[in-house]
Amino acid sequence: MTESNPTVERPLFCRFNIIAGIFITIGLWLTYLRFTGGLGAVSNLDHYNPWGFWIAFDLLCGVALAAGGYTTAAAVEIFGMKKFHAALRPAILTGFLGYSMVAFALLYDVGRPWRLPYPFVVSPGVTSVMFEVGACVALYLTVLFLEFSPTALEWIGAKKLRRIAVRLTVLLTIMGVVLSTLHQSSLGAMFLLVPSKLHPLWYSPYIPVFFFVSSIAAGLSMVIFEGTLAHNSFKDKMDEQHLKSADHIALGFGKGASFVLAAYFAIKVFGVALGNNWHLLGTNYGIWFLVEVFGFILLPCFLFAIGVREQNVKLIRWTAFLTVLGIVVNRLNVVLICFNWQLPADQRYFPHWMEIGISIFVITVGLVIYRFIVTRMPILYEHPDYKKTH
Amino acid sequence: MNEYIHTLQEFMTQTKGMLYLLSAGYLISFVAFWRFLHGRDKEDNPKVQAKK
Amino acid sequence: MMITMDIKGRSITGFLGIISILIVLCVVSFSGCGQSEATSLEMRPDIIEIDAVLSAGDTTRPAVLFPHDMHTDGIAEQGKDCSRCHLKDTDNQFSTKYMRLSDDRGQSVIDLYHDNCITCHNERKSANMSSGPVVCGECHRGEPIMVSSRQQMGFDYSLHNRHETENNSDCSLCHHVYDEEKKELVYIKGQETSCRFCHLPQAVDNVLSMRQVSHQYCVSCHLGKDKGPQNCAGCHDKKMQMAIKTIEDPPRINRNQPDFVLLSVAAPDLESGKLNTVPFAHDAHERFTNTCRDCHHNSLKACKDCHTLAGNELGEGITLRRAMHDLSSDHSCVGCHEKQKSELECSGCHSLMEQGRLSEYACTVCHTGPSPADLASVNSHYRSLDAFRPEPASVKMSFSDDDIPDTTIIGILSDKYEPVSMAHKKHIERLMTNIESSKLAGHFHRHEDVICQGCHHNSPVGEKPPRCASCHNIQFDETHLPELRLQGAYHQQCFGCHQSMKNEQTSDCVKCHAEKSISDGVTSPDRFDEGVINE
Amino acid sequence: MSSTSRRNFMKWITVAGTAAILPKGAKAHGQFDGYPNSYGVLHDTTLCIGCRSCEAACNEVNDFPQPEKPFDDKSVLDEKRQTNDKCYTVVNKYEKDNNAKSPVFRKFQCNHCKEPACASACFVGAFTKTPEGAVVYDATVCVGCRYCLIACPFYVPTYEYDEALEPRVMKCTMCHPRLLDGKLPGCVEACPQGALTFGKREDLIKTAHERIRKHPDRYIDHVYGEKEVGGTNWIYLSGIPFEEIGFHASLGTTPAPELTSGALSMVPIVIGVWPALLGGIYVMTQRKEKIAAEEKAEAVKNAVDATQATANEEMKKASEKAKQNKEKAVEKAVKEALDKATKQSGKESS
Repeated sequence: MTESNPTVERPLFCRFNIIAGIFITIGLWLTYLRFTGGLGAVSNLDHYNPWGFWIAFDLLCGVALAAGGYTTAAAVEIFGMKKFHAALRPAILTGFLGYSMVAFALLYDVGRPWRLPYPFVVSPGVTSVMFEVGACVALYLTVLFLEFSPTALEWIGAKKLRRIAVRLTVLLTIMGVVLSTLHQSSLGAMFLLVPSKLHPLWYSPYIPVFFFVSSIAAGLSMVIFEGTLAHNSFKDKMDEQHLKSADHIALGFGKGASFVLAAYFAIKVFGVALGNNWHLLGTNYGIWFLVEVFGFILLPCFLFAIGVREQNVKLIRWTAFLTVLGIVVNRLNVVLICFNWQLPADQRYFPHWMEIGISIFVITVGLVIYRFIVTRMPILYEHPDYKKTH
Repeated sequence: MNEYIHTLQEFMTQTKGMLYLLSAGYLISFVAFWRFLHGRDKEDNPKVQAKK
Repeated sequence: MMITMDIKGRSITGFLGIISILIVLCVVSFSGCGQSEATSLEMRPDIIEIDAVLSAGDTTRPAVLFPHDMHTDGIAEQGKDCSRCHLKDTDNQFSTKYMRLSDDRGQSVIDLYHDNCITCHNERKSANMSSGPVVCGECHRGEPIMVSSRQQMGFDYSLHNRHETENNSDCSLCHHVYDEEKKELVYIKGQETSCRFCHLPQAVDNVLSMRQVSHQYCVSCHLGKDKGPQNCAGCHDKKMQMAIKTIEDPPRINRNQPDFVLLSVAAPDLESGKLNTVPFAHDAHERFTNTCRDCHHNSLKACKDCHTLAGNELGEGITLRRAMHDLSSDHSCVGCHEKQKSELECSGCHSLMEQGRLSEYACTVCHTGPSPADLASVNSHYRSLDAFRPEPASVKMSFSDDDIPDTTIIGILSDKYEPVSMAHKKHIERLMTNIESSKLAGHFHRHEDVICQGCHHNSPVGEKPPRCASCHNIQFDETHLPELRLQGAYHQQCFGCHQSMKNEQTSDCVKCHAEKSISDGVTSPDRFDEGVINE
Repeated sequence: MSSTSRRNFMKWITVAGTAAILPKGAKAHGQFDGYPNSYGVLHDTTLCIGCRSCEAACNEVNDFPQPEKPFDDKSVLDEKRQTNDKCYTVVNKYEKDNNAKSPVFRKFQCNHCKEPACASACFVGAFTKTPEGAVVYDATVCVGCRYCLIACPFYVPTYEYDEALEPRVMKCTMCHPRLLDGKLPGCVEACPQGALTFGKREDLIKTAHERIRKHPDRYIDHVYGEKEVGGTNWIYLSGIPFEEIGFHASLGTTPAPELTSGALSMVPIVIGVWPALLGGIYVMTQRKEKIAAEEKAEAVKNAVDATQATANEEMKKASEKAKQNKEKAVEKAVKEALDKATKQSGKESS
């Protein structure tokens, strides 16, 4: 622990652990229900709406918000922005935990989770976009694990292994960006198959590009947002180098995010033009689309720009939260709100509380592991015996 | 070859399957090629640097 | 930067403001799911679309739907009559235009309508009587609240006859011809035709349109004599039209039309015309049409005058063959006959048969007259052509009545149901009476055993028609998959006929064949086990 | 070059890179017209009388449990029903108040597309289009991800949501086993009205158009399924517009696999280009950093040399001055000594 700030003891029964405990017990009970009563017992999924809150939130939003890993790694390792080095390890940790939560949540949604390796081992269905998504997510999970390993090895103290892991970082980062580009865009491409079900304002041949560009914005905002949270609760764990560069990271990433959001707004408008759906902007879904595009893309972009020009870090941190919210809204739109938009109201889907319960359970498990790692492993500070080596 | 492929689904299964194999092969060989390309760079090579 | 806003001092509340605006927008966009309640449109026969100004082109508002009868009733209350809105033209007839005689366009007409209508409505409103709208949007409605149910009106023989007897058959009242030199309308006996032949839907230089003519002449005459319908609904409303008293088979209009004629090609084509002429009972056919215009759609001249063999521009290129045989037209002979086939009595067999197929046999039914070449000699030789008048034939059977099986048992497929016993003879008799009752059917069902063709189709006619199973196979045979399997054939034939002859359409099977009683506990073989279909 | 402009440059590379991802239309449309003599079924909705024998037959062939209401109970037709995991087909009644042709009955089941969206969507290839024409499902590899339920434009596949450990996707198989040993599908066999005609797809399409030609005012001149979503083996004839009997009219004619082939064809491009691109950028930043480091080192060296040089001069100057001072001092000292000596000698001599 660095001497500069006092160590905060964390008693076992502090507020966070109690709430986490409650959620986890509920979660375990729901898990029991899920794997005894089947999907029908815990969800409102049905004939017309096979994909519900888990796929929309845990899978799509989870993957998009865990994009911090590859964006930060690319910025620091490949584009050589060493000043953001302090943000690298927390971002890799968020990415790794994010993808683990995605995989964990997938176990609940899929009918036979033990058959998840079948596409690669037993009978590949290569015409499906989901095959590509599955392959890339699996590979990227291993890449993230390897990128995360130096921190863990430092904690364990396996020096020789750590040196090999460190030498791989550049290769892993490149592979990380390749795989992320693939599956972020392919998560969107999965919906290319259903032009008759997704609302024309959201359905467009550009969906893969929309999903990829928005994932960059999500990644950058998530790093800022995660930095804010880490500052609130783990300030004592941070070494002075980390503390000093925190504001600088926020500004740098804010500028990047603003830049990417501008591009994302432009291609969203191009998407409407491509499908010639201007007349749809007048309908109810049209207004909702305008809310999403102007309220959750252009507004954050504008606020980020103001924040960077005025050096107002507080504004940037709040806008990061707004962008994260925007990405969640977009993913929920594509999978739930604007999907099956042409069906009558009684065949539409609304999540069952148990589905939301299990999602919260998955997130809580993730947070607990995050706390465990951050309070022990050299994430927010540099391990004493590897002061200047990497 | 075409008379054996009757549906677009079959065509895509074959082409995409082949593409995935080729891409996997390419990625692995790319790493090897990278190391081969940068093998003798002086700066990067810590041993060389130490000697100088 | 576009707007340099000093928001350094912006507090969290300001930021939350933005978030709350977004939430409000979300709620608005979803609550706004418009449930457009179905406005019930009032159906009225008297709706006139005031778009006299339309051609002026500068219309920024939708046309006004004007309920004419509502206004005539309203004015009648105030004791006024047509002159309140319509001016009389030169020969003392009410012009159909509103408060003007000439059809000028532009702002003057707009002001004319606005001043008169709005002032009248306000007057009635001030006298608190029922009154119409005065605000622009209520007349010029984007979403109309009433729709026109106007039905076309026209004279048929009975109505024409009633008018004749009413005016002790003084044809000159309505019929006239335009005399070029004297430039006036004169009545010439023997040249009476339908008004529509000269008065077209659109007015052509000084020839008024059918709409103007019919309203100026007919309505003003009805008003003058105070007889017959005097408002729009009287003629144009479907129910009122039904209510018009019709005379059962009214006497023929005597316009010295021929009773019997030999239809043939026009004079120049006489040598080249090969097919025999068609003896045509003009008088008989008049009874099956409502007006002369059913066939004489353009003028009372003979068809061959406009429709020549090769077709000319007078007949718009329509050849005689097409004029007489075009299935899709109501004026052609074969077209009209085809329509008869959908009558209740005939549709039993004919609805199942291919529509619009002209069998070669049918030609000889009509073309029985002398050949066009020697038509001249025939005309000169015979005083009247009645000799060529074909007499309807009774349906002939090549075998005697008692050979016809009384009932037939259809049991080849019987599995869950008892075999069907069909009252074969009763069906035949029913069809025979239908055919006998119609001379048209009599002519066309002349050859032997034609009646059996209704069900025993696509097979040689005779006493022993082939069984249905010989063409419609029962078993699934991969090499030859017929269009229709036996069970489908039976049901389609029976259901098709019963349905189109308006017997009730049923889907419970017991009506035709009783359920097989499974008495001895043996369940009927499970239909989908091996070897299930019993021969 | 301040760091921001370099970052902008990098951002532009990403955006330009993503622009390369724009999907290009796939070229494979119209090249494949399916298995030559695959079977299909023509469903003539004008003949269907809603007797539900097909539902009974289907229930029996697949030995599904008996539904609570028997198959000859017509009251179920009053509300629209869907297929579920225990019933592959339903007949629905469509009333049209003032239409002479109403009510119209229509059978719903899998349309067995020529290019099935479910087969294209399945990432374990559980759905296959058989040469006989049926699209069949293989439960031994199915993972239960339900992407096929999403993919099907007709909402046909259903899922055993209440089955905890062995959930399967359930849909009509066109009685594929029965087809293999030369039998008709159960529903076709049971239909008394001949509203379902089994045969080779090409013949059925000819038959359908022939029926339209023979009875022009009984049918809408459109065979549904001839071209929709790339053509289906189950085709339909109707007397009233298809939208009014539960069909989705604007499904388009692009076969399902073609919809995603554009995006999928971009995957190898990204795999091929990205490593080289990123590797290149990495090398560039390394070189830039190396040059920056060298320049810094040089700048440091120069600075050091410069200070060194100035220090030397000063030292030299100082040493000369010091020498001069020393010489002066020496001279002075010598002079003093001489004076002293002369004075001493003077004293001595005096």
